[in-house]
Amino acid sequence: MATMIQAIRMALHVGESRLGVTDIFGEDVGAPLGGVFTGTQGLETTWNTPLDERGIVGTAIGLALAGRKPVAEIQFCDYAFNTIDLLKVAGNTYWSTGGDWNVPLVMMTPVGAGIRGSIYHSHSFDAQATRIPGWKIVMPSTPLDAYGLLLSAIQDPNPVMFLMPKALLRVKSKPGEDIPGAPDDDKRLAQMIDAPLGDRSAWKPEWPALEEMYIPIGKAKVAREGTGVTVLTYGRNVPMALAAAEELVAEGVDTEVVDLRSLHPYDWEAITASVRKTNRVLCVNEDTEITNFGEHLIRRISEELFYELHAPPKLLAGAHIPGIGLADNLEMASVPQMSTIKSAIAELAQHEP
Amino acid sequence: MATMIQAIRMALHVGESRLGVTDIFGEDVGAPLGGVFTGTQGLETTWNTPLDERGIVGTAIGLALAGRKPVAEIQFCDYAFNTIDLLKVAGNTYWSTGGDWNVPLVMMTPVGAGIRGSIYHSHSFDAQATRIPGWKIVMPSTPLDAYGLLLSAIQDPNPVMFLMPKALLRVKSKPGEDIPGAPDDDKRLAQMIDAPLGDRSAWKPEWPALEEMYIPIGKAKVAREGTGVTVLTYGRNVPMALAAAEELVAEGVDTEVVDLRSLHPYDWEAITASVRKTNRVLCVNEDTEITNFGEHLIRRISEELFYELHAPPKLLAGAHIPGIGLADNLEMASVPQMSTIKSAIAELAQHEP
Amino acid sequence: MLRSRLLEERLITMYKQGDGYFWIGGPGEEAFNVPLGLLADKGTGVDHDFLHLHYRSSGTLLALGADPVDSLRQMKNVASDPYSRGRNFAGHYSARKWNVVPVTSPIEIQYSIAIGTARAQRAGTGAKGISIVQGGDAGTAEGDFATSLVWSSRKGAELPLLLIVTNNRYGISTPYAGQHGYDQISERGKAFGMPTAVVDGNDVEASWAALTKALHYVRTEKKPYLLEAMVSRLRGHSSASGANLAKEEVDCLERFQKTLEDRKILTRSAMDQLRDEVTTELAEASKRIRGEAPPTPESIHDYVFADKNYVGGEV
Amino acid sequence: MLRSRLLEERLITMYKQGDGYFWIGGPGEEAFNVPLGLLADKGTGVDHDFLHLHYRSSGTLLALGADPVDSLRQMKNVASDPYSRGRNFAGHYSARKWNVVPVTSPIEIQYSIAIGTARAQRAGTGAKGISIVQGGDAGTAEGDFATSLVWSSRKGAELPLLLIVTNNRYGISTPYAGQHGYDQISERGKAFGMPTAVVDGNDVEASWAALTKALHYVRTEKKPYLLEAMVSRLRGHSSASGANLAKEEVDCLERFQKTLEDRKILTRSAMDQLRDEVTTELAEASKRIRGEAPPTPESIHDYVFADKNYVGGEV
Ligand SMILES: Cc1ncc(C[n+]2csc(CCOP(=O)(O)OP(=O)(O)O)c2C)c(N)n1
Ligand SMILES: Cc1ncc(C[n+]2csc(CCOP(=O)(O)OP(=O)(O)O)c2C)c(N)n1
Ligand SMILES: [Mg+2]
Ligand SMILES: [Mg+2]
Repeated sequence: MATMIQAIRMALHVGESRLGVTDIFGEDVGAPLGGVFTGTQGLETTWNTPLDERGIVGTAIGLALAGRKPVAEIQFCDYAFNTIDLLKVAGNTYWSTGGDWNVPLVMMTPVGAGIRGSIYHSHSFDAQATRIPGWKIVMPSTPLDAYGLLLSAIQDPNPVMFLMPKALLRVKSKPGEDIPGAPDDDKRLAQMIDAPLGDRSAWKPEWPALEEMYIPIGKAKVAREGTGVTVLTYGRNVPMALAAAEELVAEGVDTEVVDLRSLHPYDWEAITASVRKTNRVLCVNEDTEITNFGEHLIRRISEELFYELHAPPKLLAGAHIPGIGLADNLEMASVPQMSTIKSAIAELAQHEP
Repeated sequence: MATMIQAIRMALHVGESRLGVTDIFGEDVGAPLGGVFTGTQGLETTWNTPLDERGIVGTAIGLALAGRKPVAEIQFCDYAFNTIDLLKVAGNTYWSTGGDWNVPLVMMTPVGAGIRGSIYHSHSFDAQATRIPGWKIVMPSTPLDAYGLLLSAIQDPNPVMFLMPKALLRVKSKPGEDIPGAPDDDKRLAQMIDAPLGDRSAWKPEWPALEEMYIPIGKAKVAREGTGVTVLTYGRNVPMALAAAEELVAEGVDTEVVDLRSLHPYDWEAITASVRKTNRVLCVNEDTEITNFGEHLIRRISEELFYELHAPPKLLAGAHIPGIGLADNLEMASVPQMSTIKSAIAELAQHEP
Repeated sequence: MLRSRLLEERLITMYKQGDGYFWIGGPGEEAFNVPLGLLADKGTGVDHDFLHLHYRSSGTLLALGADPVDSLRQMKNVASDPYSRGRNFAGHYSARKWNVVPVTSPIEIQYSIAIGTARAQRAGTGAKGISIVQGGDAGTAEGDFATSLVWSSRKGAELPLLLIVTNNRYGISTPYAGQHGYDQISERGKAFGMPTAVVDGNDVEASWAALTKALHYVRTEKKPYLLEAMVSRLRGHSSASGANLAKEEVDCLERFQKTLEDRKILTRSAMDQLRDEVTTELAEASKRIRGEAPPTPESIHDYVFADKNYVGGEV
Repeated sequence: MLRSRLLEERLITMYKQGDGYFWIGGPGEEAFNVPLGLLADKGTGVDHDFLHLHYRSSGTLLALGADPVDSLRQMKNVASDPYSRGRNFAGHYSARKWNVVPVTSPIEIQYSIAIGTARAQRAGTGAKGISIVQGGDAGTAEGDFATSLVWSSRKGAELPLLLIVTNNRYGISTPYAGQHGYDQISERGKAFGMPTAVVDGNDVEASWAALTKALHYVRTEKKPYLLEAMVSRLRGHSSASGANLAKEEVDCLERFQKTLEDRKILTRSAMDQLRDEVTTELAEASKRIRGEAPPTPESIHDYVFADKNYVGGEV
């Protein structure tokens, strides 16, 4: 039962020891810290960059062009907004050169609210990311998906953005969803791969004999089957939607939760199948609600599946305000919560056409 | 009959001579060039900045905080993507400080395709801009609207983005839509305010006795009334939609064209009224079609006006590809054209529920 | 200095007791930041100094006259927090009445914004104030630091800007060594023709003198000056790194107290008494504000758009 | 040099005759750019030099061995344009076979990208090549130039990077004077402890010597070097500013031809004959390619995602 951050670290270990990853870098990614969320502790190819996100993205592009396999971290996605032009270049180089240069890099960055991170540690990045053509974008909601998606990202010949839902990084995997090859005992796993507190200059991790496991980019997962209402979501909101669905069983509502996992390319087939079955759809994510990726999904559903809909499609997203405030009340009122997801599902279920 | 770029220049003149504008600046904005599109020729408070968009936006914020009234230009919106973090700060300062500091600045930037500008002179900015809370965003489709919106932008105590549809900058106003106080004779106007070719060091413009005219931010204009299909659009696509509507009269289709003019805040009342009347809606813009502002409009319409819709709502936008190619075929296939708008309207009109 | 130190200690205690979610601040920078607050010309508008500060600037704010209880309010994120109404982290000050431009979380952007206020005060405008910008050492790797150097030093268009770098030799966990190509960051100013200096920011008298000199230059010449202050990071980066005492670092307050004692300006017991008084005062205040109301959920929609131009003088 | 000049002249003519929408290029930079192409170690991968060029680099490309007809194809935006398949403006080269990284329109970002290829070649990697990055004078105001200086000069982690600034004293319409705080941009390298030099880029022999020296340093020391070349902008900024001859600028080609004549290496008539030949050749080529197919509308969707890792060596 690994946490998501341990799963990420293990995927990076597999990446650097077997899949050709040459450089894992970013602010505080190397020793002594190994990442502000411990995601890069104990790895071999990590290094600390200057405090300069433009340099980080530029370096990632350059390393990729030079035939290396970089994994770059932006410490918080909140600090990636000065690099959008460079992210666009990573996404357009293959196209602009008519196939001359592909840009195989992975960028990982923590996203979302849920840790009382205030204005600059609560941003989402899904809407911004999906606006940058040429990138593949993935976002796991479980440790196992994180592991399998990150391995796929590393093997992809294109730029892939790996969005890490901050609030889930320390959540443990469910029984039956173990990382293949890792011990199930979490104490044992922690002893093997978590850096000790205090001086760690002599510490070395003991990596388990991990097996490769790939989750294809572009494939959603039906996290819960149901026939009443479809919830299309990803990342932090998946466990919330699942919890809401369980609570709604008592009210006779049978919810299907589709965990997109890949935001681009996304699994239109899975979406279509679910909407055709339930005829009611709710999109949930934390990003601000004007020009939001969920609005793309709803627009496409409205255009292509209009006559399947037995209720107006609905978006539940972050409030369209300039930031997420620190105080409990502010954070909770700014992004979807289990309770608001639950009522949105219930309302859709009850809607009479 | 002024062109849009002349109307902008005249508005800036009114701004600096009567409304307190203190600094009009950007790359090549000052003498000798007066802007790559001539928008700032002959003005008094212009100056040329270093080639550094981050410095331009930072300076604009600082000047605003110091009580001055800056109008900053980013030469092409294609080159604003390294400043998104700063634009976010301009938009969140009033909110983050709980009302302590407002940030009254205007940013203007040319947007869109239509001039064979290839990958980096064809970008749209509407989707990106509407994702930055705390900004007001306007985009004119006629010289008169440009004049009236820019004066309102200058007077607003908030950051306002003035998006200039590149392909329309040299289009003349229609009869009856003259800039108040400017001569109707365009030769005369050009003599008065357009810089001569060649050496212009001794040249001074002769400004007409302009009258102030304000177009309120947040108010759309019904550019053409109709009962069959609603087209929601702005900027370059407005004249295209109007032309398509005229051609469709012969086919018995009566199109209503709503020119949003303000993208944020937008005129929900006008949108609602039109959708309730026609029951069919097409959104048109040039930005890439995933996580597009038109998708926001369609999402909201689908959520709130679902039972008003007699046909699936439709978006016609830019292809979701990494750039707009130079060759005619490429540019035309990448963004809506009059012909594609026309067929989209016709299809909606013919749709049988 | 003492008050500022005790304020930070109280904030850390609040964090540790669960009365706040995150602490970041300036213990170890008081010997430099307090003089800065005392020497700045405080007021509103271009005739006074604009301050674009770092998130370690409590010392400067208290020296300007801020009420330490307001800092506790921001820590506790109550609605009465005057800096952000419960929205922002501790140490993120904003005070228009004293030209304290909002402290921003994104590192270094204050250097790009400061050129704007400085431009409003440049030679020929008649403005009497100058602009002062401050940030950490690691942050100078961001392009915004270079932006500030380039824009402030243009020949014939120089800006009255004091650029300060408080060098604590760390960016979170990453040491200074290995991240820079020069010994001192101030060297970067030389290419731009601006005067530069390095000062021991743990020495309050040296800091006072260096600031006086730098401020005088910027005020009279209306040109930029780059001052690097070597400071301590006494409690690590932030609460995220534990906020425990870094014993290997020089403590400027201890040093100053020893000087005061040696020179017989204050006795150790007088200083201890003051410490006890302020500690009690702050402890009581932190209890008191526990009763203050949190912001309401609906308040998230407040202050999105201004309907008056306050910075432009409307009231 | 002559061929490169005539190529640019043909491109301008094509633009003026409506056989292209936009011209930008390097007439006036040949005396520097041609030697650069000849001295670079060309090939694929880290054992050869990576070239991160400016949009005025035709001279370098031709010196590497590029076919001038391909430049005409890009101008005419036909499907056979090997650099961008009719997608990008003239002068926006890309040639993986010679490590010519795509020329980008956004100014200066090549300096942030170049630190990545240079990192792949740093001391200890065993890579034999170095990275070379080039851009204009005005563009050095962007933070990316500083990024390049900071990242390439970190003590103990230096990068084998030759930073070139081609200074033509203009950014579009804005003169150099008034935008900078130093006399020469190369001064900015000094703070970072890297060797710097200024060379008369209109002098082909001086350019050759300066490049040889700089390249030798970077190759052997595996450390950065900043070289500023003073060049002419013979045809203005681009077609947007008319692309007419700027008579006040020194013409490096004329100067070189005079030297060749003075030293009796080539006669004026031999040179004139060569000029006529190449001119005719290019004029014919430009007519010929009029018949080449434009890209199809559907081709906009090609090359969005790669299915192989070409840069990683897959074929
Ligand atoms: C643009 C940006 N990137 C990253 C961060 C995360 N971060 C917060 S503080 C910090 C280190 C800053 O170091 P320095 O500039 O030396 O200031 P110090 O904290 O040492 O005073 C980092 C990387 C940030 N706040 N902003
Ligand atoms: C980031 C960015 N901003 C603005 C532009 C528009 N632009 C194109 S060339 C140019 C001037 C460049 O001047 P310089 O760096 O001196 O190069 P030169 O053209 O003189 O060789 C500008 C402003 C751009 N291409 N990219
Ligand atoms: Mg530091
Ligand atoms: Mg130049």
